[in-house]
Amino acid sequence: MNGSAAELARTVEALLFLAPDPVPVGELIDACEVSEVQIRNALDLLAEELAPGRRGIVLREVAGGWALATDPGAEPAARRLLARPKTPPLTAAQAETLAIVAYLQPVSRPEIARIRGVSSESGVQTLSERGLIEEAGRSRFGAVIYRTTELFERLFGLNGLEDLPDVTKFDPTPEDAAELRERLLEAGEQRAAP
Amino acid sequence: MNGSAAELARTVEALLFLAPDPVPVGELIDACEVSEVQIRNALDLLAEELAPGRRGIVLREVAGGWALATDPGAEPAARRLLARPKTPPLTAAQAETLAIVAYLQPVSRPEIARIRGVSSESGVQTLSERGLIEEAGRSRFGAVIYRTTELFERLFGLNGLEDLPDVTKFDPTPEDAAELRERLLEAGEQRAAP
Amino acid sequence: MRTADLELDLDVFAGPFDLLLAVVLREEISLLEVELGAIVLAYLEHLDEEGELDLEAATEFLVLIAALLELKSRLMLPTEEEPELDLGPEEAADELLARMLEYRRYKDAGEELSRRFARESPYLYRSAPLPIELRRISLEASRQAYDPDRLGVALGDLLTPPPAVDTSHIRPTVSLERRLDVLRDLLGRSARIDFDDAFGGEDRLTQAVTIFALLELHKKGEATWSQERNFGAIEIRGQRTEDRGQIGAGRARS
Repeated sequence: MNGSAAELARTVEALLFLAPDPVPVGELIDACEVSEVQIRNALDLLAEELAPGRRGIVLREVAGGWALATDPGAEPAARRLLARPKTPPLTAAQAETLAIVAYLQPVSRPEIARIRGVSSESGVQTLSERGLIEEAGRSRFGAVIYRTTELFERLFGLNGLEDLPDVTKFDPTPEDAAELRERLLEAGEQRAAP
Repeated sequence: MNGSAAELARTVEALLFLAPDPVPVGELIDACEVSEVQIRNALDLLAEELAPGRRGIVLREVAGGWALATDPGAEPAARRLLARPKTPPLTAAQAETLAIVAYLQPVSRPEIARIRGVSSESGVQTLSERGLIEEAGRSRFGAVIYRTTELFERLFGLNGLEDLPDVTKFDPTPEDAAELRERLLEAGEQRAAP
Repeated sequence: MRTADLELDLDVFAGPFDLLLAVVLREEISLLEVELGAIVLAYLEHLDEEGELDLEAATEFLVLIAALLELKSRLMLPTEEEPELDLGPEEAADELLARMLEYRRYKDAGEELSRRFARESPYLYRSAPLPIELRRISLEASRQAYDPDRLGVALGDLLTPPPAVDTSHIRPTVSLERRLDVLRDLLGRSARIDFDDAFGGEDRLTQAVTIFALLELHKKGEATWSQERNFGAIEIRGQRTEDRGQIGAGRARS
């Protein structure tokens, strides 16, 4: 990219905004297709625009390259906004997945998918990211297996897994003596059948 | 946090820089501990500072909240830096399926297939994998039903589903429909005449 | 070339495809007399000449031919038992037109979404992990946010098998051989049979296969059948040896 120093400074700002890690000058040169002098000038210009106290974000030179960071003054607000467990309402898919992990743990992802009758990748991923479930090793077939976390118990107000509600209360056929896991797998296969 | 409008605008900029998703006004109010009027003023100020062409990043109202994004001019350099291939465009089948989900949500796959006249399994799966649609529970027959995601709204620049163009916009006018039918009938009469 | 311009040369119609659709809509030609198979063949020939597949045109053709097939099958089925199929040709045509318009609505909406997607794709959003000091969430600070019963309810739903699929519309297979046997047996005992008296109580599929068996008997010269007027009684007569040669083939109801 060519153009004025101001335009280049804008592009560099955009690049540093997107990059999750500090960007070395060499990579900025390649990405912008300009000379090192031009990049240095653009960084100087950007440093001036993002001087501490002027904006909500500042330019930092750290080990490994250049990065944008938030102004320290915003930290208390950032903590209020972001540093808390994410507890948006569970979607139906998440509730189903979480119930399976909670009652059957440890349980593998293929098992979860068989019971639900649909691929459950994104549900498992979201629950992991929110810290409600975690990996608990691998099954003998190599599939990752999952269990619930302490945070899960905390967010559901449970003192332990034995505090989970008695499933017979919600069971449409509580008289069925077969094991819960077998029954769930069977119902799941019926749902998946055309 | 109190302070001048400029200071609040800086804090909001920092929060939007850190937040992984668009932030609704209500959450900004809580995080900054100010009134809604103050937040609106800060957002106005920030919008001015980040007006297109001024900086490398712009302020956008998408998916029910506020977010920072890079200026479109930086896209080529950004893709070079992050080695991110250009997002593939939607295929016609994906676009049709997405339109049906967007306008009729929640909607089941059989319903989508009925409207499109063909099985829509792979379209639904690809859109799920791209994070544009997600499960929203089950119909009474056990079929998974779908709705669009926040990511959909973000990637399509919508502030909410009400931002979608009115679907009747795509209907032929009653006059056009009548004319179409008339034209067909006239063709029939010409055929009947010797 | 547009599908609509596909030139057809059928027994009952010669001209472009969309004109056929028009005359069918106008009921200048009964769809029952149009051999849809011949249209498909003509289209395949056309594809062969063309040498390459225009997907847009092929889709259009499929939608149109499917509409004609659905319309024709509606016309061929008696309708008294299924109210949702109880449509005259006029309403059936209107319903099909409505379905095609509904499809077009979402096709056009999809195109609009694609344009919007392309317009928005240069805006890039940041996706970076939170700085380490914001990532640490103390377990003690978190409070109950969910009702544990939500899990029980979800599990109960998963334990509920889906409702049994209604299979009442699937009829047992009817064998042509068996219907031939029944007809031969009846004709052996009586020279004349009234179709409705003998088979009126059977289900529709059995009646249809019986008609088919009658065609077979007629071909073999074992029986003739006649129907004075449309929807009138069908009379079946066994063919004694001396009667053979005098053919009076009847027309079935459909």
